[in-house]
Amino acid sequence: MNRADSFGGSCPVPLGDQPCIKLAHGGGGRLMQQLIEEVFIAAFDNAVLRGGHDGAILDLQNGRTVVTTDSFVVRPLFFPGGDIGTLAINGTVNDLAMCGAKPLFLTSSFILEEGLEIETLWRVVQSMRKAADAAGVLIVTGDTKVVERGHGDGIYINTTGIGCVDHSLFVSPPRIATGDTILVSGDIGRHGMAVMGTREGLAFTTQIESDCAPLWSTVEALLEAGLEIHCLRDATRGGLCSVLNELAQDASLQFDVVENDVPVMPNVRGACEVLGLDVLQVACEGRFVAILPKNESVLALEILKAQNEFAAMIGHVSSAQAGLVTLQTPIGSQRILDMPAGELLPRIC
Amino acid sequence: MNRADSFGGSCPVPLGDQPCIKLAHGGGGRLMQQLIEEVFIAAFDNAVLRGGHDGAILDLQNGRTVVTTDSFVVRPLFFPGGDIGTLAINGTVNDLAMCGAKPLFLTSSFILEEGLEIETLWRVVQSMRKAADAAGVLIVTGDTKVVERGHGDGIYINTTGIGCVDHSLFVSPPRIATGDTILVSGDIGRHGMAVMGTREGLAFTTQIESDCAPLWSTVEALLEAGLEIHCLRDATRGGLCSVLNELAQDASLQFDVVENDVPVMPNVRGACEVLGLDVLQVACEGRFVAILPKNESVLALEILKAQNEFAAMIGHVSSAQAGLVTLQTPIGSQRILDMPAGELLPRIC
Amino acid sequence: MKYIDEYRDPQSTRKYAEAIAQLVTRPWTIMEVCGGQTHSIVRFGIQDLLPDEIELVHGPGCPVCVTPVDMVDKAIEIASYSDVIFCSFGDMMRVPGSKSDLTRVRARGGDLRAVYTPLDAVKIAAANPQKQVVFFAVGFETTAPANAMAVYLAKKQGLKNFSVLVSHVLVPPAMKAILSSPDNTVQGFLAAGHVCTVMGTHAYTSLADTYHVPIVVTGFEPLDILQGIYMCVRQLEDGSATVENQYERAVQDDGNTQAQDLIEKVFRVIPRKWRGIGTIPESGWALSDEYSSFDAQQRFKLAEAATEEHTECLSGKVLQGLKKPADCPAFGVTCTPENPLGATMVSGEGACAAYYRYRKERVV
Amino acid sequence: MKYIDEYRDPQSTRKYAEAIAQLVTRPWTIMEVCGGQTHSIVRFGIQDLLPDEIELVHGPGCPVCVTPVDMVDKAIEIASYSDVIFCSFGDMMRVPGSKSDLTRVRARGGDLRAVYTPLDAVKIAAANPQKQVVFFAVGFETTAPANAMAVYLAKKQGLKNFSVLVSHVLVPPAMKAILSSPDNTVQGFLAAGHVCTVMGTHAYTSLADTYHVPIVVTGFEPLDILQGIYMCVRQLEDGSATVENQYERAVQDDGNTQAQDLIEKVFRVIPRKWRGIGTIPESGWALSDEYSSFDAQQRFKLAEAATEEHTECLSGKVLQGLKKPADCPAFGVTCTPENPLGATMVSGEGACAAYYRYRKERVV
Amino acid sequence: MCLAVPGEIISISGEDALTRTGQVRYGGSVREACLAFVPEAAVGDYILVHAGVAISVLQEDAAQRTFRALEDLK
Amino acid sequence: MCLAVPGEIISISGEDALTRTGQVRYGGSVREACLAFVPEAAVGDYILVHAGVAISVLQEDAAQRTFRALEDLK
Ligand code: SF4
Ligand code: SF4
Ligand SMILES: [Mg+2]
Ligand SMILES: [Mg+2]
Ligand SMILES: [Mg+2]
Ligand SMILES: [Mg+2]
Ligand SMILES: [Mg+2]
Ligand SMILES: [Mg+2]
Ligand SMILES: [Mg+2]
Ligand SMILES: [Mg+2]
Ligand SMILES: [Mg+2]
Ligand SMILES: [Mg+2]
Repeated sequence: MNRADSFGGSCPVPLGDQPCIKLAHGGGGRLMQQLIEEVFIAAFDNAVLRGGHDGAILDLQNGRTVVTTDSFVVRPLFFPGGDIGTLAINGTVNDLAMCGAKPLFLTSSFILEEGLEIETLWRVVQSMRKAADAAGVLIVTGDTKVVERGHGDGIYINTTGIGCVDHSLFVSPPRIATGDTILVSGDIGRHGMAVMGTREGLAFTTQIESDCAPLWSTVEALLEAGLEIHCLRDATRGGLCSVLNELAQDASLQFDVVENDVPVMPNVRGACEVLGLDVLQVACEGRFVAILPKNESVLALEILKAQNEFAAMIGHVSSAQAGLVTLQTPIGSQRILDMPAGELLPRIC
Repeated sequence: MNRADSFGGSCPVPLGDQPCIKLAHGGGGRLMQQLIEEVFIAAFDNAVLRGGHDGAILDLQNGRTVVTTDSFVVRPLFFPGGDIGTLAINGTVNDLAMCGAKPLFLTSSFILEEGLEIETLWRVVQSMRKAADAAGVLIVTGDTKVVERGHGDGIYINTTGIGCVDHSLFVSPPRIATGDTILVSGDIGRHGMAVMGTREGLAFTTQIESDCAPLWSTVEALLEAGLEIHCLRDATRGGLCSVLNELAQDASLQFDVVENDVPVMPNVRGACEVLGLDVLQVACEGRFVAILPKNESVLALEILKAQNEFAAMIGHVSSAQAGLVTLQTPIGSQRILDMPAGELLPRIC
Repeated sequence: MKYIDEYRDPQSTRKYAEAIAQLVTRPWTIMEVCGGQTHSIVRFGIQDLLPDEIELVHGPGCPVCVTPVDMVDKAIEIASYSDVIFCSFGDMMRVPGSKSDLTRVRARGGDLRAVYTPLDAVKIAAANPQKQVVFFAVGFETTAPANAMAVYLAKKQGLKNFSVLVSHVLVPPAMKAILSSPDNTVQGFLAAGHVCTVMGTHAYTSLADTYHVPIVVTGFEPLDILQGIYMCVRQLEDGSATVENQYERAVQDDGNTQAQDLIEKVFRVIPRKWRGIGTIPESGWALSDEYSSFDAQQRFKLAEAATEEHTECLSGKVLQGLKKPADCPAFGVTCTPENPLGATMVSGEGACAAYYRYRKERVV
Repeated sequence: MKYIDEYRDPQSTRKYAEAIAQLVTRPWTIMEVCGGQTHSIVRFGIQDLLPDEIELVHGPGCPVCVTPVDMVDKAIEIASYSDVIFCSFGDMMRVPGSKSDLTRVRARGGDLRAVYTPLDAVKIAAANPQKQVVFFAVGFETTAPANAMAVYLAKKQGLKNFSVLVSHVLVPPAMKAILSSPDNTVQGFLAAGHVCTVMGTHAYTSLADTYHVPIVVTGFEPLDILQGIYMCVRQLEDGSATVENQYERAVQDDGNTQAQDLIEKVFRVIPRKWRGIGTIPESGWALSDEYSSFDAQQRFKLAEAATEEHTECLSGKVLQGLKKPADCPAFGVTCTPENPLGATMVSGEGACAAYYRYRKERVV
Repeated sequence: MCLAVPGEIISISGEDALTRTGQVRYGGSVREACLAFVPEAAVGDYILVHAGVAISVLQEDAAQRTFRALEDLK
Repeated sequence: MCLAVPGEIISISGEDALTRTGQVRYGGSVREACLAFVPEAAVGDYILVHAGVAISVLQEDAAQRTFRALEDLK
């Protein structure tokens, strides 16, 4: 059903029979996809939004300007390898980079919970400044709201980023072509496991460090090498699994991925086995998928490896079945790699 | 003390002896001003941010592009005359208009609380679409996060707006000059009282409708008339009182305002008397202050009145004491109109 | 608004101001007793209109200002309990106790509610039977009918989860304390109109006689205050010392006898500690025996603690007319409305806050 | 990772697959009892490697799938109480009861916690003495040592605020029920390796004899499962029917006797209802008399209610090997992992969910 | 202290003397007030309300005296 | 059902048989497990852990049999 037809009518109770928003609606999986398609896109419907990429390429007077937005709500605020401040900068910088845009300016907007210690805010803000400097962006305007105790979680941050495309490539899903190689920029799953490891009842004695990092310099290196990049996408909520499914759908092509080629650190792998989690569904915050012509993939991998030695080619694009992602298992068989369902719950029994 | 000097050091416990964020830090008054100056501006320090206006004028390749951001956290979500959705669009559209920029694009980012009814979200999103259409802006990209129950308040929305300045005026506080006339675009205080009137224990039998409205068309009319607008600012949190103080400070000039000339509806006035509130401190969401040369003020008022019959000239700019706002009282005496302290609490005894 | 707008008319107020100027022959010090009057004086810049000879000093008539620190500490303790909904008039929420204030309790998770009337606190109690609902019943005589009614209704409705933390004070004993001080400089009083609306004017006759001081029962609008000052100056210049009623439209000599009946049922007179001033005999109300089961102090078994007041703060002296806010070295420096040291800097009717917000010394 | 990686080696697995193909002469239907085995089969695409003659059917060995609707409803009721912290294994939280599920209780404000071990629920109880902490003690024999230990420790620590909602089931009676069904098609079993780790293999001897069915105690890695199938097919082709142990590295014939001792102390055998299947005699554990004070059903005085199961859902038949998920008309249409109708669509080890996530029918 | 605001009674309900309430208009806004202590108050009267409770009925004629006194000043 | 994962014991603490616990390494991550039911387990042993509780000590020699059987297949 085309929800755009029903303006002004009552809500057609979308999303199955679930009258309530649940955590799964924000988990990067199918429920979230449904929510976005059936509510937000249906209501806001316009050509730029329908472009479907993480950021919007705007037709301003001259050149191509890119804008992207994200709110950050991580618990806890500080985790091994980063905090909500680093995340808020890198997350938006990375969304710009994924559009092939050089990050220029950020806005930052805070929702603070009454009772938050200013010392805590200060530490977060310092992290933001450091991350912004490292990424070469300016935070150019902002906003602050305070909500009553029990209606926030210390700090929520929205950052909106503006960047520019100063090359002639269109880096976006429709450019993906049969025969392309799929690369990943480093080992996956560290951010999600770093955060999960801070939770009561799910903690390990050893710590996993988040992979949170800015990606523009890596993308810039790819661009400067003159590579014909077809598409880039950072693997955040929903992990590599979600990104591959989204891109295969948007490109209307099949992706074939080899599980054993996906780089995973031993500590992440062990923790995932113990908690019964599929590492392909675990969030990263500093890793991306790059898709480009096969004949350029060796050079691309070389450039990626210069930044992260664990970067790897993990699969290729075919035209067999639009939107399908297959996984070659460690024992050599093939299966479907489906979109994750929603909230990542430890599977124990 | 210049906070920018102390990067990396511990938080110097700013803002008096208050180690906790309190509601007053978001109340549009001095505490919020301190928070912004001593924490955010100190940390993010750069020339564009230091411009100090609500939106940032960016030096993009060509022309002047304006970006502004705001998060919306109103309780309740629906109030007489609007909802969080209308507010989220109009608020950001208005911040662009206040920079003299034609609003073009918005981003929207949602923080949803687990347990929110999708029907509710649907209604809000519909309001946003309607308001965006009315303001002639496109929502071009977005984001959704879901937080656990007890860590949100149904819906929080961030909108970030991008607009363009297609005239040669610089509409900003430094342009304000001695002798300028201060106008207000309509009756004040309705939004704040509309929201307060929904609270248990503070409700009236009669309802006050919020003044929530987009302001670009009014600003456009002023620009098209060729008026030499010096400054515009919408009166939101902290009300007219806050805006006048901010602008007088930023312009380093004295503002002299006549209390009896400030338009207030009888229902707003009555409710303020009963609750002991100063209507000059009560929030609006569709009213602005315009400051321009005296010889253009009659024409400007005419244009404002065509949109809202209660628009009025309320004072003028002088050079007596930088940053001071004085109020001529109803009995003809003069007093200081100071910045509000923070949270607006009903004063009963 | 009728009974408001006509009392803010610039011509009328100027006429009274001119009449006062014509009348006055030498300096007079007059205290407006009530914080609401202080608020009007500064909000409307009334001092500006008066001849230099008239000095207005601001009295102890703001319940927010005179509630003692230990009572605020008790409120903070009760409000911190997890099963309590603590209701209060809005401006009581920012008054500093010895270590904290009620808004900080809220920031740490306490359930605090600003209400317009204690009757709403009773409604909240009825709607939340699993919670203890406590109302912070501060106030002068004016607020006593509302607070008495709240307790009366709670008893009538059989509410077991409602109680009040009472810190009620009485005006005439405080005026007596000021007049009997060896340092007293006050020569005439504008008595608190709304207090008299409830209790009448008789209590002031013996004060006027004993201390030979004119007392004019006065309203709250600019015209009321100017007329009150005029009447007071006329007596001072004449050398007379009687009780006059400027606020006839609202105040009967007997006061509101229906209200007095319920007050007598619900409350009993006790000695009361005033913030910054100390204990004054027979200057407060507590719950009568019949209603003592609604006493939050008993219900929560609060211990009495001797709490120290901020030594730097001169608010006690300000409240007695012995000092002006600007005499305080902390005023506007370490003590501001955002970060008040004393209660007089908190309430919109507190002398220090009123002076700070509308301070004329900065106006050229 | 040792004991994992070598059992996922492609050469070794292919060798076993080829050996099976060489061995098999006619069609055989083999049930892997345990949901964990089902998970491995679909996750590693094992069916792909097998000859067409071998049909694997998925057994009832997933506690998430077999916990009856009325027990889920009880969990939902307890979790809804405002003074309760309800702890559960993560995947139990999405199992549909008759009207709701535990994640919806959380969305309405319930305090739900996903824990990795019941021992953490005991820690949560010790840390929250003002709350009732309840653990949803579901599971087969494998989970019984952990659940028994939780209750044992809670008693030892004198915790008055900890209890367990027990829905423990036993594998051998379920296998017996499948074998004694007139519709049974299962010719050989891969018995659940981890269950046998705890309880040993003796219980299966009489089943193998009585029903003349080969039973191979099998592990969970691809190589384990292929070897288990190989051993099972060898028996089937030979016409023999004994209990064999593929999972020797983890399973002793006597099982873990220390664990059995504590289980015997804490639990007693009872008849138990299985979701979609019905009541099976002597197929479950409840708390023994000595530990009955830790029973959440008693502590919260829950009434027994006859709840209806979803009629459309074939999960009961799927669990008995009588149907495959794809036979269900709801599969992938109205029933998906995001919106499951039956428990077999919820758990990662539930046959329907496993088929849905890794469904090979869509792979060309 | 004691912010009390004059308002006009526009309706009255409740029989019992101690539970009598009224709708009271202040400028353009209306709110309920307790009328227990002003048994003589009728619709159209102006009352002084403090913390939700009427404490006095305003006397029109007495109010005029302030303005008459003003004329006497000249 | 019954996700049980093999891990290596890297340290042991607690004297009482029923409260014995160990730090167990899985790949590169370490977590505490209850060792009450594997009294024979020592540092360096691999155990199977389910829901935080060790249920079995893995037998190296028995493990080899799977691979020896594999060789016999050829
Ligand atoms: S200015 Fe502050 S410290 Fe000084 S008397 Fe007033 S309240 Fe006390
Ligand atoms: S697909 Fe769904 S409805 Fe059908 S048997 Fe499986 S769980 Fe039941
Ligand atoms: Mg984004
Ligand atoms: Mg992003
Ligand atoms: Mg992204
Ligand atoms: Mg803002
Ligand atoms: Mg919180
Ligand atoms: Mg803004
Ligand atoms: Mg704004
Ligand atoms: Mg603004
Ligand atoms: Mg996003
Ligand atoms: Mg909430």
